Amino acid sequence: MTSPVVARMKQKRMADLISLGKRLDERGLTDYREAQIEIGVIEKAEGSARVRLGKTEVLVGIKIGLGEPFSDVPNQGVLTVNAELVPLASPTFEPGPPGEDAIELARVVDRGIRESKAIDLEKLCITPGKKVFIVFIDLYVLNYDGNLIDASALAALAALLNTKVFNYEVKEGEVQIKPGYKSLPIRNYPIAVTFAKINDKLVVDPCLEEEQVMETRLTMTIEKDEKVCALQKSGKGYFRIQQILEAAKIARQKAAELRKLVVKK
Amino acid sequence: MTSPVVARMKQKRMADLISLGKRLDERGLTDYREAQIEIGVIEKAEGSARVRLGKTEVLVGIKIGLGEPFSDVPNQGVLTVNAELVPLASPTFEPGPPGEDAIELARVVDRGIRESKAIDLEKLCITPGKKVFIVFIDLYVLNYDGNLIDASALAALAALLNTKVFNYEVKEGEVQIKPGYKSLPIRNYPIAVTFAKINDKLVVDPCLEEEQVMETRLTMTIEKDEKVCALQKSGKGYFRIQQILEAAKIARQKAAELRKLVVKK
Amino acid sequence: MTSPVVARMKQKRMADLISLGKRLDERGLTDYREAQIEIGVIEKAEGSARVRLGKTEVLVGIKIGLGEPFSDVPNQGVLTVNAELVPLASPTFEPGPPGEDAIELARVVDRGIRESKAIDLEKLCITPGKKVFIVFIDLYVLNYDGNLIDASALAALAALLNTKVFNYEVKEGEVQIKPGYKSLPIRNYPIAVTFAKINDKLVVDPCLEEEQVMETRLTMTIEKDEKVCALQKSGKGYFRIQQILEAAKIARQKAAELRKLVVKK
Amino acid sequence: MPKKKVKKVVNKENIRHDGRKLSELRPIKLEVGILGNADGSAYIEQGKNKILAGVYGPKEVHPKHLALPDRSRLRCRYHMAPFSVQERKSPAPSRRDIELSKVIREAFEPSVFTEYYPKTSIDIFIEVLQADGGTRCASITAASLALADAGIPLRDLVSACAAGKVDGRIVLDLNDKEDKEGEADLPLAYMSNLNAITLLQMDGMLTSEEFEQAINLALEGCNQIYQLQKEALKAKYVEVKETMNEGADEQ
Amino acid sequence: MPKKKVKKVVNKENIRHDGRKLSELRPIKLEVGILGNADGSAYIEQGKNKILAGVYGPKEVHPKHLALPDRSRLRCRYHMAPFSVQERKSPAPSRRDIELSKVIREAFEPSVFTEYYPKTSIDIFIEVLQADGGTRCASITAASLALADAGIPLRDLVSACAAGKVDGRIVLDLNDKEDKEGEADLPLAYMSNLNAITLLQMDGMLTSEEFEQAINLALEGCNQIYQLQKEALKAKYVEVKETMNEGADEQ
Amino acid sequence: MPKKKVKKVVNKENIRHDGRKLSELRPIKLEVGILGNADGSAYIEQGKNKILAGVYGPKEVHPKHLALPDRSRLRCRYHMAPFSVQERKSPAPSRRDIELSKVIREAFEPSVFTEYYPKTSIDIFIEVLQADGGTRCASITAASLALADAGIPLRDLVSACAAGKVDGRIVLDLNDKEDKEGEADLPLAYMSNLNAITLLQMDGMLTSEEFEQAINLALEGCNQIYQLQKEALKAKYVEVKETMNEGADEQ
Repeated sequence: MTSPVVARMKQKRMADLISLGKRLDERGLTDYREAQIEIGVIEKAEGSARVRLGKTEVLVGIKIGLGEPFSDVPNQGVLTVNAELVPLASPTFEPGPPGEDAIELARVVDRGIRESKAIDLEKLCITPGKKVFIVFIDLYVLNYDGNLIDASALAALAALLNTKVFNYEVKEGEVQIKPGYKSLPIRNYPIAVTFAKINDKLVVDPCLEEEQVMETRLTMTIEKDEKVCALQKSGKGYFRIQQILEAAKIARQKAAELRKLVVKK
Repeated sequence: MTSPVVARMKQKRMADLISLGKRLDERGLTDYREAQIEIGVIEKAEGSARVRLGKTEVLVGIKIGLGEPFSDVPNQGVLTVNAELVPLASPTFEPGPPGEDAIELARVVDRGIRESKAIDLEKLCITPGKKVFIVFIDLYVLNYDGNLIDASALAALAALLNTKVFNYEVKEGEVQIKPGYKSLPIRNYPIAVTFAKINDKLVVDPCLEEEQVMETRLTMTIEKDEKVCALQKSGKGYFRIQQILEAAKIARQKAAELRKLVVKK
Repeated sequence: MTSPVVARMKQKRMADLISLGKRLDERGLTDYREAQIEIGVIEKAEGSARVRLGKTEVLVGIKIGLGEPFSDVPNQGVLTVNAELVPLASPTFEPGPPGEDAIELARVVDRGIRESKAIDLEKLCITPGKKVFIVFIDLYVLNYDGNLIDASALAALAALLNTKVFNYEVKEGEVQIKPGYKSLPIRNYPIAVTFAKINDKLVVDPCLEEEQVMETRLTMTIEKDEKVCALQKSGKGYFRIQQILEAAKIARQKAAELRKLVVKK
Repeated sequence: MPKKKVKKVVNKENIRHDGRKLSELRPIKLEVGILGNADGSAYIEQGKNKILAGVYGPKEVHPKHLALPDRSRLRCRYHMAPFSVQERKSPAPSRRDIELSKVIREAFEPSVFTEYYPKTSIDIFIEVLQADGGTRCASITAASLALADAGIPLRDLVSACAAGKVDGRIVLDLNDKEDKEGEADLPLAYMSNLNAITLLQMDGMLTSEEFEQAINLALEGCNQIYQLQKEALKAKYVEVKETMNEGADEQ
Repeated sequence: MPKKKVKKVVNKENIRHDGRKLSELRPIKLEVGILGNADGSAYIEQGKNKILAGVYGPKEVHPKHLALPDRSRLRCRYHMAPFSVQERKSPAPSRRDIELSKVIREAFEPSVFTEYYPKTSIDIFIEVLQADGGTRCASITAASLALADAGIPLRDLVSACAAGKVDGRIVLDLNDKEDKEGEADLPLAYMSNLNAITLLQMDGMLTSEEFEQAINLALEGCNQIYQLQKEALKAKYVEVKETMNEGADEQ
Repeated sequence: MPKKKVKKVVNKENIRHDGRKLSELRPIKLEVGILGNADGSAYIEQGKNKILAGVYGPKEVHPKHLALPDRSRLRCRYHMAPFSVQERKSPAPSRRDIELSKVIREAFEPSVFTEYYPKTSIDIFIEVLQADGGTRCASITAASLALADAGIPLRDLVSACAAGKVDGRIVLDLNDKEDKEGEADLPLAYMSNLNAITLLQMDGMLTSEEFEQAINLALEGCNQIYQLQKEALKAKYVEVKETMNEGADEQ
């Protein structure tokens, strides 16, 4: 643990560097850290993926269950995203029910998948109004070194592409599982791109040290046709409109790069 | 905020005045503060009313839902009363699940409605043992200046009288909503009258300052035929029997006055 | 309340005595305190028993309910054991949801009953996959003077032997209660025997003062044919293998003695 | 749907279904000082009610910010065992439990010299082991003995009893069946020597005359219970004295 | 299964189902200082939305370990009344409520001089009494007035408004029906004098052009609302002045 | 209802359904120091079990009143990922999770020199990413390495392994299928150098002879695992040394 004085000096240096278009770890302002993606790491889950973004590490597991549809969309399967910031991932994470950060993380990832219609939920309906598949996406943060949203969204997409749904038949109103699997019907590939604003400059993929000094943060989720499908400003500061439009341009480009890592791989 | 010394002097003066049959705000001992009642303030609720009693302000909203009856009364609808002391109403209210004061408030209001049989619950049965209407009465305190029970009970009664139940038909065991509404079947009009005991004297409709110095409190709920239908002694002190019988007399009179404000208006 | 110094002296004396094969209350190392068992103490429960083990006092009540079986054992009734360390039993017990000690107590007692197959759960099935009896065993600690597990397990067994299940018939898929009762089908008699390790010696049935100085604890549950059917090491210390094998021998003997107190009595 | 014919709970000769007269209490058994660890304790059986009360304190308050500068903080938990009622009750406190804990605590406030023990707490724990109507009153009757047993200075014992209306008659000390099928239930707690009513609630409907009648009947019940409480304390006191004598003999 | 035919929410003449033009706000009513106890308060009606905001503080923080050494801790609770929506909402906070409480709090952080009040807290309580789409923006608009009413020094008022896409058109200030049936919703909060966007979220899909268009439209909406906020404050201020004059007259 | 015929889990040649011999461990993979933030960490794969353990501490205790004057407070959370088992598990801790957290914590108490760090806490966090029987033992094996990796002084490593009875045979290291269909499962934790059993539980039924046999077999398993643990630590140590050399080279 570094002393507060050293920490403050380092922060000052980081901010100064960013003004000059440089970062402490020698990345450019719009460079991502190295991303490593492993799929199928949890055999017992219907889908899974582990993403490392620098030292940030997120494991996503997907379980398929059976349940009732929501009454306003009786012919659609159910999507539910949950995030856990388990305490081994960071000294600042506490055991217990999800706090506002975990809830925000889950909801931002959820929004990208839902709004881009990434999963064809109508194909997950078994008996309209009665029985549908439930897709449980669990985001499990194993090590926290900044930018959990992008790592989680990437892992969630990789896991979805890797998810199998068991075959079934309906006999006398009861669902019976049959041997074999189908792929989950995926039709879009949303990618989250997060910007931190430091010294009034934007940097992508902030690491923990950058998050600690950033004024504020913006996540843009971009779908396969370059449409924006989710936004989330988070943190205390503010953005100017020019910054947001600039971010949108960069996000499209970064999303395309990241998407290649998981789609058709 | 007044200093503790000033507060104590004021309390002493209030108590002394009451011994003389007077109150700080110039009301008589058995006078209510001005009551203002607005109905239908929440269009999306099936019934609603806002009551102002001096500066105390309570909003009651009523929602009608569908559910199962209790197994011991299979042919009756379900009544449920809930109170929230939301933190904008007072610096002493905390966010979070209802504490003992909110629970007591809800249960005393519930008791008056239930014991006077104000709602004809049998008329709210759709299919005995299977499907009934649920009447959700939510007491929402917006500003706390004493005597929440009377204000809430009054608002609840006003809201009930203003509540509509949607039409329906039962087709193949399923309830289907049809256009149009009926009034909720109301057949009694319980009114809560609360007394504070200060310097061994009874005053009705205590304001916050009076509640802060009162020894104890008694709520009597009186139904349309002047029967007592609920009682609640609350607070640390005690009553003598003579005081209770005296209170019963005053309560009947006050209840009749207040009832005129909401019934046939 | 004794002073810490006196307490420490007493503890030292207790430990020294135990090295000599003696105990403060003059019991031998493998002697139980006097056990008193009363059955049928709660008439409204389907079964009940109160056990006093010295000053430790546990009341067990058994309720029989109706519910659904677990999906992996559709033709078995459900057994559920719950323990409450209510605050009147000890100054160290707090109100609120069960803590780890209460949960461990319930689960150890549960394990003895479940693993010895003491209840013939298949006889508690009404309609396979749909409707079964649920046996609720509630362990209620009334006074805590050490060795809650043995007292609770003994009371649970006594209560089970004393439990009646109402007669019923199934009419059109609905369970209807008929007059009369049957005994709960009990076919094994698990007895828990707990050892404390103090000064590297084993003593059975530790009282509170002994628990406060013990290094660790071991509970062995022995069924009617002298098989071990549950084990639980609890507490900070450790055992040597020789101690565990020695404990197993003593446990068999003690279990037989205790069993006589409840079976065929 | 035809109304089911309700069998009368009170018959024409004013005899109740359990054989009691209108103003007769259920059989009451009181025991004082029966728990090993609590500073004070008492047990009551009133009809089929079986209730334990235990008191801890005065003692340091946890958490500390709850301590009151000028008096002891009285706390109370009314709790029902899961097996105490017909259908198993979840052990989590219900809204009813929370309300009863509050009004019972307030029923004791005027009886305890809390000002003698500033910055402490006195905790009253009530465990209903079996419930058969009127548990809050029986709980108060027992808990007041537990407070006395704990040696806490009291202005008076608190005695509690309900009156109510069943089949048109005003009756004393309703049991569960009478409470459920009757027209009104009015529980009341009372300090007999001080003429002070410290708990008063009511469910049901009563005319002005019935109301007065019910209150008076409940007070009568409280007075009878007060005598039983004093006897129970005396019994314990005598017992203790005897034990002390025995102790003296042994020496 | 045939797709149900959706009736258009916006017609060919670019008139919305409630009669508004594409870039027209719903009717807005603002009132300041309407609660008796809160240090500051405001009420907003925006279409059928009815929302109250109350502010307490700056004041001592409880529990104390939450106090910040160099500034005030801003806290915010966005809460919906159970009867505010079609199906009764449980009063326990949902995940949505928790997220909104967070982003609304963060929308105010840049506007408040929190550094003036170290070690204190400023609590913003928002109660949605009736919800009809766009409640987070309306809540921010009202809560900013409540902060001003509490006398808390602000860099600027925060005004909030959503734009979105419905039936292919970019529209301002979506109501519930438009939000549910539309293609995108983009809520935004803005400090007009400082050109600072303090809240930005989006659901739905927008091309790059639509996105820019929507942001600009939302900003326009914010600017209009900013004027309404200033008028509401002025009205309150005038009212207060008048009351003071009355008070002077009385003297 | 006819009993369903259970296919044997262990065949006549004493070969188990997964090909193992009766006293054979599942394949075990251990890695030390694999998490970036934890003070110590380790990962275990034992059959299909995949478990991470992380240790933080010794560090200041929050809340402070939990600090112990004479030693460090050991805390442990055993937690399963929702996707670690067949049917998704709710992330809220179950009663089983709470019991396991307790006995695992107690299994470490005799191994840690807690008296070296009074008033601190040492927190052990266990995350079961995939479960296939015997997770508590595998968790202990990994967590002991994590404690060592955190540089916390230990009397000995704790190694854990279960033995049990399946199809009438005493077998080592039961997997999920064997645990569910077998007759007994006896997990045990052991400090090999100190001959100290620090965790012992059992489900099922064992005769006196079987019991002794099972304990001895479990101890044998622990001894094998102990060797693997030492190798894993050595691998890490060597790796660290190599990294340091590299670092020296770079300089």
